Amino acid sequence: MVTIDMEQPEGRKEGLRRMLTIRLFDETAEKRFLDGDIPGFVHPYIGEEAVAVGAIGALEPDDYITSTHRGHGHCLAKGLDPERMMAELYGKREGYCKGKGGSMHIADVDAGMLGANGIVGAGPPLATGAAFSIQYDDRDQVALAFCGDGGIAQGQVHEAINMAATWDLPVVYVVENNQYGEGTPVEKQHNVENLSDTAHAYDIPGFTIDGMDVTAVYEAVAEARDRADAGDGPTLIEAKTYRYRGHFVGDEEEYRTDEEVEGWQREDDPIETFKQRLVDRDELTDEEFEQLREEIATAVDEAVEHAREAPTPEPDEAYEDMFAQPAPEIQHFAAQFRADGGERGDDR
Amino acid sequence: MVTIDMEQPEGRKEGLRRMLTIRLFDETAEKRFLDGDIPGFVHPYIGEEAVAVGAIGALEPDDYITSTHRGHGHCLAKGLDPERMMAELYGKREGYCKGKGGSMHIADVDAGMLGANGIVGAGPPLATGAAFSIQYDDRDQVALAFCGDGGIAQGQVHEAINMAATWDLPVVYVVENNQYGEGTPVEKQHNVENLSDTAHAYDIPGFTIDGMDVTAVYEAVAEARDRADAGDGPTLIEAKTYRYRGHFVGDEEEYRTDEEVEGWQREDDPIETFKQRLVDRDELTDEEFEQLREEIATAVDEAVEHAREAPTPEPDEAYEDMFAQPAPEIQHFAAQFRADGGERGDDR
Amino acid sequence: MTAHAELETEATDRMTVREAINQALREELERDEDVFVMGEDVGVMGGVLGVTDGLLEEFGEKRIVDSPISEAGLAGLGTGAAATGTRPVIEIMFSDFLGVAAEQIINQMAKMRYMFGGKIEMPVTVRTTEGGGMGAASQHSGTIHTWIAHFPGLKAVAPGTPAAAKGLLKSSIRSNDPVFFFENKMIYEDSGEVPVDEEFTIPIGEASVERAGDDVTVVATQRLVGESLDVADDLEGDVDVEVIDLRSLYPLDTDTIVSSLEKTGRLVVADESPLSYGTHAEIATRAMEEGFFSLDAPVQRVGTPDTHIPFSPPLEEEVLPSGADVENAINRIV
Amino acid sequence: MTAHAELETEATDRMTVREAINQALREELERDEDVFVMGEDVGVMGGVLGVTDGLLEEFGEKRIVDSPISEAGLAGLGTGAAATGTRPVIEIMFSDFLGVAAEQIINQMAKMRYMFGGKIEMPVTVRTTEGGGMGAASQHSGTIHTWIAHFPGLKAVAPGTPAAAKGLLKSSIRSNDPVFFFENKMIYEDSGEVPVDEEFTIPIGEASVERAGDDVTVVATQRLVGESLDVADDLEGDVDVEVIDLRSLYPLDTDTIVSSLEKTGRLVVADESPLSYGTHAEIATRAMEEGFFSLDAPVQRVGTPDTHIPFSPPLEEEVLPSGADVENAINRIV
Ligand SMILES: Cc1ncc(C[n+]2csc(CCOP(=O)(O)OP(=O)(O)O)c2C)c(N)n1
Ligand SMILES: Cc1ncc(C[n+]2csc(CCOP(=O)(O)OP(=O)(O)O)c2C)c(N)n1
Ligand SMILES: [Mg+2]
Ligand SMILES: [Mg+2]
Repeated sequence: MVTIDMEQPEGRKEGLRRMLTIRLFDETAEKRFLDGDIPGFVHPYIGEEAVAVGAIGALEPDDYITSTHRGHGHCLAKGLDPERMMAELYGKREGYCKGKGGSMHIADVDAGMLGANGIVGAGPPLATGAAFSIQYDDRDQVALAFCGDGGIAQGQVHEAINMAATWDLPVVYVVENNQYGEGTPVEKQHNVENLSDTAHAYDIPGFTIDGMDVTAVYEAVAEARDRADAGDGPTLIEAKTYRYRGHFVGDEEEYRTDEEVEGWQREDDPIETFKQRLVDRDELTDEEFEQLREEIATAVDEAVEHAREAPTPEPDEAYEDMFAQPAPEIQHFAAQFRADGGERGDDR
Repeated sequence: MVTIDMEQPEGRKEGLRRMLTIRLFDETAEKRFLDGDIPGFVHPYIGEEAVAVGAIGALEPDDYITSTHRGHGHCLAKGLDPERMMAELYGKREGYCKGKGGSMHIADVDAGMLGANGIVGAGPPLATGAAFSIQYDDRDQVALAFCGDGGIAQGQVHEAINMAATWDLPVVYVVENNQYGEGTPVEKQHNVENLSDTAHAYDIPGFTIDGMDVTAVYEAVAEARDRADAGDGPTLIEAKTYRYRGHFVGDEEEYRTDEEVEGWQREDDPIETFKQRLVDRDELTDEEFEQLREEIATAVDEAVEHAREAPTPEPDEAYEDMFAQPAPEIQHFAAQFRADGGERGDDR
Repeated sequence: MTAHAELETEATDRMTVREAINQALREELERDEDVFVMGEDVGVMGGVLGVTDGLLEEFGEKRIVDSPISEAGLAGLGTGAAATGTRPVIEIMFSDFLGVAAEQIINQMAKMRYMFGGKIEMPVTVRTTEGGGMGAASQHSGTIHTWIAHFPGLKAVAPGTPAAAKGLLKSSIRSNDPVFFFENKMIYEDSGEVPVDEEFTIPIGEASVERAGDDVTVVATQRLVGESLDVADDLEGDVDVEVIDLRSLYPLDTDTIVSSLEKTGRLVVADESPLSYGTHAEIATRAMEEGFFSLDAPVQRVGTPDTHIPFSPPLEEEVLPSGADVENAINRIV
Repeated sequence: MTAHAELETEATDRMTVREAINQALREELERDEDVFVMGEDVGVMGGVLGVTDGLLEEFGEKRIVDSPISEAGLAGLGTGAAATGTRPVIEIMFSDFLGVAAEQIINQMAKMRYMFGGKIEMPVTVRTTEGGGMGAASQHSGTIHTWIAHFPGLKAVAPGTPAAAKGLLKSSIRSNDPVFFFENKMIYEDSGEVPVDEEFTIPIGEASVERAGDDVTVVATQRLVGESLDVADDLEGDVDVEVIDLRSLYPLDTDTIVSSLEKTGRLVVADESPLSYGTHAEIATRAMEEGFFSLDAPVQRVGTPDTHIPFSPPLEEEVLPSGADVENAINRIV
């Protein structure tokens, strides 16, 4: 049973709903970051929604994924709760990581979401490990790793693909080629036209697909999942897409023109295109779409409201969760700080 | 001016001479290791002579190379002095590294030999750095990195190739596929038939050639060098070859059969084949070949004799060469040990 | 060695460190189906230094996995596998190669539990061999355990005896935290008595007083445990030396060290790491923090003098810390 | 700050740490054609935290090189380039990413000179930013300089003021050894007086007494230098605090620390590294070794309590060492 059955009208609507959720969630996160509400870094997924939703839609719900620093889209596509995600962005205890992780580390292992990841290129080896566990236990799952166009320059990605190819591990690698790694265009990071050519180095199937088309992504990943599940090993899929926003909120984007950005938005917007497709097929009306948008907008606003009100973690919680049992060192330091009067912070 | 002009009879004879030097040097090193004369590890290059000699022969003398743990062949092909090499294997001060390096770290930067290397996969990034310097200074050189079939599984090799491909750096990567990484056959480390397929991932020329044929290696590298020198970027060459000996001297080789080893030796021996080619062309007689062998054998024996007699380093030299100028810490420790009576060693 | 009330038998067998490690692996593989061993040449070759010999024959290719030469991949695969229900024992052939794997170790394996708010287990063990003495030169002789002991979220053990090796490796494998198990390559042939009971384990974080003495405490690790015991024997009658096998680097058993110091008033720390910012400094500092008024003399450090390990035997012997250095250090303060 | 007889002018300009680093790069790029700057987004973006801003415009693509995201490749390329006649300045964006590059750093960059018997130069500088305080969470907030300070063959500096940043970066680039230049990301906006003379450099291995005092010595690094100076001001009248900016981690200026200790008898070490096996322990141990009889109280350590840096502001604030902790530490021993 796939996560989102895009062969059915209801599934397609659900796909659209998740794409829209990602868009509105990140538009809101962006605003709240600019307000100074959300600390740290926020890397919006806006523009790339078709990749996360198409890819994760084609997985079974208990399949594993690993994500990247730009992970909100993957989380929401995997079905994570916007409320607990927003709470995490706000650094609140109710967040998925009790506020310890923040935007770049949201994880929900029970949902098969093995974490957003602040280290470019780190996800594919982890997903390969998950695939190893699956194969070891002969479980009926697969693992899927997202990786950026910048990320595939990392050697550890290649090590992972080679291992998976050699051992026919049940894993799918999805390269989100959004044309840039921070401010550096893909042509300045790679010599190949299509990053799916990487597959040749490991004699595994490789495909370059239109990452603005959720159906195309869904179909490619569905096939790859079947291959993985059948014991035929990994597949590498490059989804060409585009990030509408800067690398992170606050990026001045001096490395590209407004025309370039607007061109992609006008011609290829994944939500607009898919919505139109559903409307053309009479599966959706414009009114329904607007209603959907409002529902989601309300839910996201409520998530923000909730996150704002939610309690912050107590300072003492900082000493927890380092190990399965507390290490004596950490207990010692915590006790010392308490003895000093509990004053660790500073008014700098 | 290439290092060994294999287009000319004299050059071909020189090629044969170097191959034979490698063989006899390593046969001798092996014996002296088994005698307990040579400490540490020795990784013989026996059987793979055509790769080092063909590849380095096609370079200009001041081109750079990086090598591997199995570096004697590369050193001798690059023209390093067997006497100073043997002294290094014996840990003597006259060795190329004053005895600090040993078999796995022989280097002669002035000769363009940037070091054997105990870390599998470390050479290609270093050669890529040398190629960067060359391009930066617009010098008339190239860099060449040797890497094993095992080594190409290392991510840093891929990072290096990607950088070189993206920037058209003047570098040649030669993968010595000797069928094994330690005891693990290449099929258990890779999914591809030909490791030159790696080139597709970077859109650079890739070739798989017969690494038992010195002429084939020479020609492929000569072409690749031209490309690099012309500003057309890197090439990846896989030379299929075979190591006749165990991974290191002392390896019990339980992972392969005697028949397999003897098959390669009988059918493909690079020295025997090349010698026969020269004899058939009337460029060499069997007597001349025997004479050559004796000359080299004598030279190698003299190198051993010399290495045996050469003075060992003084213990104090261990504190030298860490930095351009001595660090106060190290001077402090040296002084303390002297104050303690200079006794660091133990009779364990 | 720690007595475990629940052991069925107190019997011991004499074996080497290599055999003790091999036996620990074998027992844990037998005990728990989730345990697998993966590394370069751990299978067909039985490990480049013979430590995993025979495991492939006994447990098969599924559980004893020869991998490509990809240490970052190994660490990442081990981390991802540990997070998803298996219990990997990863071998990094020489500790110098931990550099290749360092990213996955420090940013994933060490941090995942904390970053995820505790909602994951990380039952991975990393075995690796370290130290000089074989003429293996600078890239195969380093002692790098201070890096791991320093890095938050990782546990590190470094046994000095066969019993410690077995008991700690079993605890490492059973732990739900990432534990690094550092084997010194020069003690693989050292032998000693090792409990045979399959439930014999040694808690991570406990040091062991291997020899009691009143005049000076030597806290030693790995090879230097045995060498310090020899020095203690030699000095018997002149100086009464207490020798502690530190066994665990993190968590560190401050209590055992400080109790000993309170008795002897003098401390020597002997560990093969490079001296500056090395393991020694932490032990010295804790001794000072917790035993300031007991210290009759400055703590003495015995280690590698901030050089790499050179190839040539007389040079290697010069830089490697040894029993002679421990003796000199004792003589400086008694 | 060190006076240099040869400076043509003693004039200074007020600038931030970020500007001081940028100026040092600019001057050294101007001075020496062999110097190039390479890293991820150092060019078009001017560095993710703006430190290399404007360099691409001034020096062009040949000398300011945006690279693929390949830290191992960067370290390897830098090492190979330094060995063959250029003088690379490599940026590793965040110090946590040093793990990706660790192999080339420890086995090649650090060891090549020694393994080759001294027959090579290794003029490479690695710049990286570290520390918490930005809500950047565990993978972008680590302080990892102890690793580098511990590893033989590497030099490490970590300035606390704009002048130190400029003078040390210039020395790092001119050095023929690998030098790691650690920038704390929270002090980029701190400003101070910086000598304008282009020959102004600060020798690697010299600490600086930033404020004289008689009662207690605080040896601080990076952000904690400024915070300790503030504490010293606050305590003025009650406790007379001497504050030293350590500046160089390796080599370490033991003399300056011990001289101060001989005067004050009390020592606090404040550094953002995790405490166990951290930078603090080495300084404490050297103080004990060389100033044993001067120490009137145990050395106090101020650092991160062996946790990672959590995301949520109240948690991050809890674990990050601050002026308040320095003050507490002082109060414990005076
Ligand atoms: C190992 C590592 N190097 C560098 C960075 C800094 N960094 C964060 S995101 C990024 C760009 C990633 O580009 P890409 O993989 O294409 O992903 P995108 O941001 O486009 O989604 C960089 C360089 C990092 N987080 N980790
Ligand atoms: C990073 C690293 N990992 C592992 C090793 C141990 N090791 C030394 S040689 C070798 C096999 C290398 O195989 P290959 O690259 O094919 O070279 P060959 O020995 O066949 O010449 C291994 C695993 C090492 N030296 N460095
Ligand atoms: Mg991208
Ligand atoms: Mg091989």
